[in-house]
Amino acid sequence: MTEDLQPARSPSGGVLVDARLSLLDRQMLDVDGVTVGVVDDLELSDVPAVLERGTPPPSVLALVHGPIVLERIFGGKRPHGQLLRFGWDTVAKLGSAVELAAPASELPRPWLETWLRERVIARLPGGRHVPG
Amino acid sequence: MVARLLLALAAVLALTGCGSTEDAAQRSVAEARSAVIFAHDAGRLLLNDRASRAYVQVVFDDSLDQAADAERDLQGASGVEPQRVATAHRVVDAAASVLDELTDAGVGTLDESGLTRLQAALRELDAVAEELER
Amino acid sequence: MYLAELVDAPVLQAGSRIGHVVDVRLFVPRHTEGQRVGTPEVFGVVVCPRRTGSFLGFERTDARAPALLAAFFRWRARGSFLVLWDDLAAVSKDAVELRPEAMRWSPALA
Amino acid sequence: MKKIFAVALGILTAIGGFLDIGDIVTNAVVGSRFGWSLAWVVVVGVAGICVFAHMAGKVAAVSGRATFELIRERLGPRMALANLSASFFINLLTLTAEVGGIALALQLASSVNYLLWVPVAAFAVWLVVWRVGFELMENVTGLIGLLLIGFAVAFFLLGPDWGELGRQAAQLMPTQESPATYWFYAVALFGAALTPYEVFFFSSGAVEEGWSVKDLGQSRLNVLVGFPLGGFLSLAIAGCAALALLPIGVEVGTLSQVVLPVAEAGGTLLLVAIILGIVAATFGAALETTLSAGYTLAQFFGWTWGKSKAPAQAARFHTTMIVCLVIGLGVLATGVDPVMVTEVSVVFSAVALPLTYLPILIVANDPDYMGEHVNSRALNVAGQAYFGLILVAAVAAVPLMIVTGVGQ
Repeated sequence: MTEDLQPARSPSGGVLVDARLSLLDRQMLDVDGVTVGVVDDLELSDVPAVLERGTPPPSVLALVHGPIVLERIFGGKRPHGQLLRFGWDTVAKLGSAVELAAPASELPRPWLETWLRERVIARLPGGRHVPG
Repeated sequence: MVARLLLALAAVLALTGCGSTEDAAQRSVAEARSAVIFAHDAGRLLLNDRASRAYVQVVFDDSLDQAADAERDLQGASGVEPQRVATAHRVVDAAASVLDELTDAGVGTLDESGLTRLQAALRELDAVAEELER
Repeated sequence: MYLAELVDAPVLQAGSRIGHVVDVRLFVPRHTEGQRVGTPEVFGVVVCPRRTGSFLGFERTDARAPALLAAFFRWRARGSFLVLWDDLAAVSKDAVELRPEAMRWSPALA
Repeated sequence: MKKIFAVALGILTAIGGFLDIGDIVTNAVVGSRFGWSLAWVVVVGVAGICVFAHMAGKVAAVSGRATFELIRERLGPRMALANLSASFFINLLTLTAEVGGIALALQLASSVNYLLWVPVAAFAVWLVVWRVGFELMENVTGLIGLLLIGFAVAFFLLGPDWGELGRQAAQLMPTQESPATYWFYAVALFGAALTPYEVFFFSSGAVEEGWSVKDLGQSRLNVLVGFPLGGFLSLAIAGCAALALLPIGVEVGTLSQVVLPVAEAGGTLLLVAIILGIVAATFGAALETTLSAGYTLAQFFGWTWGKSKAPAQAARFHTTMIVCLVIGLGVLATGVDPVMVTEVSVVFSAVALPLTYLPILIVANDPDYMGEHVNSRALNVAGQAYFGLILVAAVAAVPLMIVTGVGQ
């Protein structure tokens, strides 16, 4: 258990969050609560390979969404092409999901969603009709 | 680890004797018997106006399929005395042909004579089932 | 750099492997002008001697229910500890190296 | 009005979800071979789905997160993907069985071969998912599905010999069937009662309907009205088969055999009502499984999803459902027996359950998600007991299926 270790002093004026426990793999919702993606990875600022004491820690630049999840599981090269970046400034709130401050129309949308929307779904009769 | 667990479980279950004592001939007769009883009971309901014609027609189609399955099981019956297979074959074929005739004619034409023929086939199947039992 | 490179990375100290990075603890400061949530920065890494795979964080929160399962998962992640950013000697694509004198802190989230 | 619709969600989930082709067939097969000696499994299964669906509904109402989002959040992508592939395959199997069930029921009503009804059924399911509102969809299939109460009417009309049925229920292991076959059908019944798609639909439906904390009472009511009703009807179906088919040695293998006792008990009127009820129940279940196919993929990959949105707003979600219906159609077109597909699908449901159940049990206790609505001690005791039971069923399911040749 952790009884013998001292709790680390957490800096004031902020909160500690474990990335994998509370951020990674969480849903991303737009300002209207519509799912726009899942946090597949976090883009961090780069740091030198060898860290002298006092090197500033990397910060989170963006949430990353895309078919990266398969790459994370099976390993292999990162397909940069389809990666969607959601800059950290668009984040509105960290709850049970990550709420973004912009509507889906202003946020990056995976090409497959757009392609299927234009090419297939919108073309079927009633494709743009809201059911009920 | 999980694979070993599954194998052990399967082995234990196999040992508890899941093979039934009946041989292929007996099973085939039982299956044919079930098909005939099912068709007969549904036919009785139709004549008593207690079931729709569409439904009873489906019952006869299903029963015919089941009787055909019983015949197929017999052909594939390995490791059973030819004499037993022949006896079973006779009654199962008889039952299947009655069902075939009544189903083709359509349940709309079904009458008491049709039910009597099914009852006769049933008696024969029961007799052979008893014979195979000994 | 991507977070995925750190998560599950083997952790080395004085040349030998002592465990894996089970999570990366971020410090989220108060937000500045033009943003609603402060830009998080890496506060430290949580290291566990074993690769526990799926991540439920029972050993870092005071969640005690459901009792049996919580106890099981806490047992599985026993011996986890937190290492602060300043105690990291090197970060590469395939490993995280701690300074020999790195301090080990409790992984519990306040 | 919202209250009535909300109760309808419970009833649909019970009739459509609990009583789908898998339950109707499995309970009839069990009744025709074991009588009521497996009745205890139905009772255990009903209590299990009540615990499971209530937790999933509560988590969805309080945290706004549907089941498969939580599966990925709590298990991480690797384990979640393993669960997704298993759940998606099993859901596809169940979807195929349900569409086949609709066609078989329409065949009983029309004597037109079920293969001609399959494309009609698949298209009708797509059309409802595409255009009809969530609540209207629930009300129609849920309320017509109530006709399945006809099985209870038939059961009482057949004059049950309670002493005999009570003896069977207490006897546990009938002598003439082998233990392996007995336990195979116990797992099949348990899997039929706890099919994962019910929970995917129930929790996603709660999010679609915008449930919140104030709907918790409603969620409990839905679960406690809906699933026991389904469980009671399951026992009635098994009872009918035990009273009418077991004595004459007819072992259920087709849908036509399942409804014979109803005709014997109540004649043509009750028969027609039951057939209509089966069409509604299997149609409701087909809708649920089709939506669950969309929900599971969308929630894992983070697509926009939701039946209450215009299809164009959730293109991949709707494309997935169309593809699944086409696959189901293709499988049925090969002439595979839908009843056999059904029996296999309920057994595999048991295999996929642990990785679907565990995240819900954990999140239901996580203050980050639930605030002060975390599980009570009693619910946790029941929750963990069922997790143990579900693990045993999952491990035993496939070996039993192999050893008994799917229960021959």
